[in-house]
Amino acid sequence: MERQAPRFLARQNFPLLLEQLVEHGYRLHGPQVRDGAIVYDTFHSVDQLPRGVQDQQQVGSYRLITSSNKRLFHWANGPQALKPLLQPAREVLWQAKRDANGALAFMVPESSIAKVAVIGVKACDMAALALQDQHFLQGEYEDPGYRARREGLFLVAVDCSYAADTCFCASTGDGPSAQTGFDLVLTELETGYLIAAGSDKGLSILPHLPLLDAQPQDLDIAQQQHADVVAMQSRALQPIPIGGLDRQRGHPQWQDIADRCLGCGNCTMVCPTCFCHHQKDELAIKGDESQHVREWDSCFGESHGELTGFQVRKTIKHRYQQWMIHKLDSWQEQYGRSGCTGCGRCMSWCPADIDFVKEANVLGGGSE
Amino acid sequence: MSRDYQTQTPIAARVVEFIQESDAIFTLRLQLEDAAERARYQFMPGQFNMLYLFGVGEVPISIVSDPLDDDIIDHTVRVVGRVTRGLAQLKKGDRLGLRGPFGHGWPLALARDKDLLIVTGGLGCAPVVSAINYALKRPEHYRKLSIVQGVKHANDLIWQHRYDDWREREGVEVLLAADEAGPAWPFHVGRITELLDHVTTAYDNCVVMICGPEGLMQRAAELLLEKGVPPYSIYLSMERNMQCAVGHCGHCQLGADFICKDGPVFVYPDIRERLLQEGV
Amino acid sequence: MATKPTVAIHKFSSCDGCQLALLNMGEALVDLTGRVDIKHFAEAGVLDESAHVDIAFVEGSIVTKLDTQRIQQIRKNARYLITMGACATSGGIQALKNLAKHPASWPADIYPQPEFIDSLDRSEPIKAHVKVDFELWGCPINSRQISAAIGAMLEGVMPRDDREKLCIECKRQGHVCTLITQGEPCMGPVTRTGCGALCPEFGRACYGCYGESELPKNAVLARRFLGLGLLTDQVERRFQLIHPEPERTLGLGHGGQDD
Amino acid sequence: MGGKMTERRVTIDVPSLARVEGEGALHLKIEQGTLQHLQFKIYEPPRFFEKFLEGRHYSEVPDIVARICGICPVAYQVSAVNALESLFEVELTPWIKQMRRLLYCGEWIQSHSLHIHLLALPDYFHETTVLGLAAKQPDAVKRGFFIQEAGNRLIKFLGGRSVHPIGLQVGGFHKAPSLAEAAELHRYIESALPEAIAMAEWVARLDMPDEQQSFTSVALTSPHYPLETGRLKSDRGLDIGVDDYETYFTESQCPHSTALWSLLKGENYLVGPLARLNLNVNGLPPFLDRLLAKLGNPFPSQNMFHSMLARAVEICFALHEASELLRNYKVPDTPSVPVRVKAGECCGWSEAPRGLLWHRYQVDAEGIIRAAKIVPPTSQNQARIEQDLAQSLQAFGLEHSDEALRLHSEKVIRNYDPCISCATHFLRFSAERSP
Ligand SMILES: Cc1cc2nc3c(=O)[nH]c(=O)nc-3n(C[C@H](O)[C@H](O)[C@H](O)COP(=O)(O)OP(=O)(O)OC[C@H]3O[C@@H](n4cnc5c(N)ncnc54)[C@H](O)[C@@H]3O)c2cc1C
Ligand code: SF4
Ligand code: SF4
Ligand code: SF4
Repeated sequence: MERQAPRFLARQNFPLLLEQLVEHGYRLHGPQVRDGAIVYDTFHSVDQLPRGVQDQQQVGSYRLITSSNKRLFHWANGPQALKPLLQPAREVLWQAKRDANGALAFMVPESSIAKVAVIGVKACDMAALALQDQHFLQGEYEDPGYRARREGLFLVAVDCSYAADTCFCASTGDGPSAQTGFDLVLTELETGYLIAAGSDKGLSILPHLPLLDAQPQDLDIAQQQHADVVAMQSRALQPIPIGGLDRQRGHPQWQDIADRCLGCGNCTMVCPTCFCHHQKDELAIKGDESQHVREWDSCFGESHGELTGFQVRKTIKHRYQQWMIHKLDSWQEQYGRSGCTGCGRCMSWCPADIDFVKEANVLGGGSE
Repeated sequence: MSRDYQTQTPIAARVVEFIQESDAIFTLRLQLEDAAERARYQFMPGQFNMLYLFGVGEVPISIVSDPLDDDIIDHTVRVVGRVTRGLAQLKKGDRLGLRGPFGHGWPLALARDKDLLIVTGGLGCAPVVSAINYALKRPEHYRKLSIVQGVKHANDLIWQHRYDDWREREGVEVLLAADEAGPAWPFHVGRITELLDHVTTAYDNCVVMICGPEGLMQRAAELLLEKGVPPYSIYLSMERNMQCAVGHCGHCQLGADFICKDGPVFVYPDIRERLLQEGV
Repeated sequence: MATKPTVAIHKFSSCDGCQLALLNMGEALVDLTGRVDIKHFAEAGVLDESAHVDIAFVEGSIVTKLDTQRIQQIRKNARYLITMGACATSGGIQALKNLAKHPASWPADIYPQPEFIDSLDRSEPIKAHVKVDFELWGCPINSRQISAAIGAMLEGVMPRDDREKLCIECKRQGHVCTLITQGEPCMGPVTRTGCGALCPEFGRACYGCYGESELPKNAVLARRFLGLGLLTDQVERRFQLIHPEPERTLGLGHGGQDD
Repeated sequence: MGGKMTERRVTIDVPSLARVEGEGALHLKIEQGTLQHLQFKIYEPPRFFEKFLEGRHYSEVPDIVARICGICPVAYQVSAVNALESLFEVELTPWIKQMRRLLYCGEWIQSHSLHIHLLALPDYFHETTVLGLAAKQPDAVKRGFFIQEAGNRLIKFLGGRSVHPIGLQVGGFHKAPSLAEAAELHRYIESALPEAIAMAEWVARLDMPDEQQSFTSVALTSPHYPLETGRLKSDRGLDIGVDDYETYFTESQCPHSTALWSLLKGENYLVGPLARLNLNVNGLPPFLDRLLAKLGNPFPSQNMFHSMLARAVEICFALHEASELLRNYKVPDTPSVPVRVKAGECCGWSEAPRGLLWHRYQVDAEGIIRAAKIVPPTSQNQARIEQDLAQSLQAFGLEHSDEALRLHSEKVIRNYDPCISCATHFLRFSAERSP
């Protein structure tokens, strides 16, 4: 469903939206300030949202500042948003039991659909969600756990009114305003919110809210806000044709990056589209049952490319190539578009302060 | 949309026979414990299962039995690490977990009424054994079967009796080579690719199935191209680290392909660039 | 019933903290003894130092002449030998004495009669003396690690050796990075996983108690620490604490270039 | 008595050794039915912690000193930060002080129940290990594990793990746990307290030798039972602050031990739970007064075998204290206060599970440690242990078999819980007899 024409929700009535969602059986999940960053977690009251908080991000650095601004969403993003909710960092896939005669039984943990309303999903993360959906739901095989979690979601997107130094969603075409996939979308203004539905689920909430007609000047401000955030973005990822990076494997820049890279995997861990995971067993000490666990993995780790007696990617250079070439190049063949949605997390959360966009632009043959 | 009935969670299987093929190679003959699962289970040569050793982990292992065999599923395994070492300790009657089959197998239908050339290197390459068995059972489908196998040391050759047995069959030729061998070695000494000069396959009307180290596969494929084998008649079986086998975990990516679901068997031109490419 | 595999726990120079991974297990300890036969575990009161066992776990580092003889015997008597903790795997915190210019004089600095003290000049890991089949890293190791190791051995396989970098677990746990948000000199990018990313969970930088990860880019991290405003000797101390190893410091050794 | 002793005043320029109370051996010589020679030997090799501390930044001290002992790392950390915070004149917030106490409660509970159940109790049931005991007294052992886990959880709450916890720093803590974590922990502690009381009553009923000895008890005292601070007193009139320790206590070395001996004005003395309870029996909460009254309160006691009951009582105390501290737990604005470095010398102490643990540091203007001295409980008890052994064995009767003498000696030594490795059943016992 397309983004509908917006109506207006006054700032003081915002809590009613949360109430309605709770009324409809959703648990609230949204941005909060914790340990110096904006993190998404369960919350109960509007007071827990990051009012007047802004993130100052640079390559290798993230700081929050506070102001008297009343806005709740006047920030860009934090280290994670939707990914941990849909693709938990750790999950028991199944459990094996062995009885005294050695017979095995396999049990899958009950995957009940939990109704969760996520408040304040940014455009880059909406776009990333669409990619994760493609990967886990729309391929040859479907991930049942992902499916269950996905079904229960109610997504309240919010257009960005601020971009951090690391943001470049305008250049990937994914933001700063959310396009599709949400149930409701908000545009935060000084006095309140423009609110529009993007699904039937979203539509069904609106009648319960004291909405006003959106004024033309509000729409103008919203448009201006969008334009301002686009202008605020100082970085742009140049488009890379299919094969454009793959053919560059011999480029000296890879080695240059590798000499600065820690190979710590943080970029892949914070990336909202990275999907790699491994599986392992955790055997109970009694030896009668074992949990088969799946955990996020990173192509920067040695076990990712390990074959017995042979390591496919021995060096950081090769691991970095795997990450960037997959993300920006092979991804296009796999999913019809690049795997990057411009959130900038891989740069902010890089302990080695590597500028992904700059490096990609150099390697892609464009300007920095 | 889910493709196979048993993809994410294993089902229990029982070891009905354990055959020690050589010091480090053994065959597990498995039967699914549940009769309904047995009836449903179908596979094609070249496909693989994820075998689960209780409390230890899963590994991808090719199926080497014939799809028309009774309900016994055979896996020939080489001991190389944790899980395979554990599997090697199984005995008749022991249980393990199995999920599968996964991947696209050998193009045996495509090879119908043509010559079949099988090239393998290394220590007895399990994935092609299924194709050999398949063809031997259906001699009327294939004009000729040539098996070319190379090993490093003469002692690495296992299943000597099987080769002898195959060689006896009508329409089958077997050529063996060892890089290093003693005087008692009756076959070729040297590279496996040298044997390709001696095969009697109709190069222009054959299907080639190759399995082994990437270097060997590349050399063999290039040589065969020179000999006039059409590029789209050459198939290879690839390996990468594998965790989920359903294209989700990201480990087995080879460029834009996921070996578990887009392979493990690939047609040569599709992955020609990837062979021996460093870090891919 | 088949005989249970036999196990011994031996101690060398250490704080005893790693053995607590067993003694703090609670009832799981009783469960464990349902599956293995503990032949020697002094802390728990089982004594037979010279028993022949399937698995010998060794805590502590080699610091005396007597130790060098004991460890040989333990190795001879064990089918598998597994080290537990930093002391045993890398020499541990007492290997700080390996960095000293004149460790030989230390006993005299402390004891009025140093001649009574049997002390080698170095604190050495077990692997410097005998073959080690598997290492459990950490100072201290935790119960998860040891039960996973025993569990695997009971299934007839070696334990999983996870040398992954701590950052990966830190992110799985959803901790906010101390280096990025506070400019703290976190050792996570070169430290081996296993603790569950405890320090970042507590908002502090990892100080490396689990030892070195795979492919550790020490020099790159050291450079980054300098960039955060640390002085050279501060950086050096960060790298030389629980697993002191002089070669690790400041890119003088390996880890600087990608290789 | 032991070998030749070399008397020495230790000064800060010749720092003494930080050592783990370690592996022990016992040597007895009995001639014509009398004890001629008795040696309680600690041969744990030295680990030189005081040397490692030299040149380290003060902020690293808690992580380093923890590694001296895996069983009482909190005690080492707290004594160290007490010293450094006094030098830097840090004003701790009430929350920090409370949490230090809470953390310390955890260590007492963990260490004491480990000692009671895994180390001491098997003796009383003619078992060599807790595993054997578990077969005879499954409920008691289960209860012991449950209580021990309460201690582990308390330490994990503030320190992430129970061995070498990582939460403490000079100036406070690295993080304040959440309300939800506190509430969950509080529930566990509440459920453990009645179990501990039952355990104490059970311990009180065990058959203990009735053996009175004369010794001096030395412990911190404070109006609220001493854990992490107090004045040092003895039952013979000592009453000093932390800086005066070395005026009264000296350390010396004897050839058969790698642990230094500590003496109070040349005499041996007792530290640890019994000494603590002897000096602080009036500082217990009312429920423990009632419990002790019911059990025929033996404290103050000169019977070393009352040490196990003293530990049980301290577990009850610590669980109760922890419960009180958690009841009104609030998340503070900040878990630590800023620290301003000052050069100088400082001392700090606290009551480790096994007794007084005293530290001294010399710090320069950059906050770098220039010298350190640490006196752990075991060096303080070592002379007392030898004296006790001599007396106890005479009282027990030297005519007993080697085996019986060994068992009795071990029981005596274990009363001091000198350290996990020598408190357990592996004394190398050798008795030489001549007719
Ligand atoms: C499609 C396919 C079919 C295969 N068929 C067979 C066969 O029929 N017979 C046979 O003996 N071997 C086969 N292999 C190889 C076999 O999977 C590995 O030898 C096995 O995974 C090694 O596991 P390990 O635990 O013993 O070794 P370790 O070295 O301890 O490996 C640890 C983990 O790494 C991964 N890993 C290591 N090597 C490989 C590998 N080559 N491929 C995928 N993952 C790996 C696994 O997750 C494994 O559990 C096949 C591999 C693939 C990809
Ligand atoms: S590794 Fe650490 S915890 Fe383990 S014994 Fe050594 S000092 Fe203690
Ligand atoms: S806090 Fe440390 S371990 Fe965690 S991501 Fe940052 S650098 Fe890595
Ligand atoms: S975060 Fe680092 S220092 Fe802290 S416990 Fe883990 S490995 Fe040890």
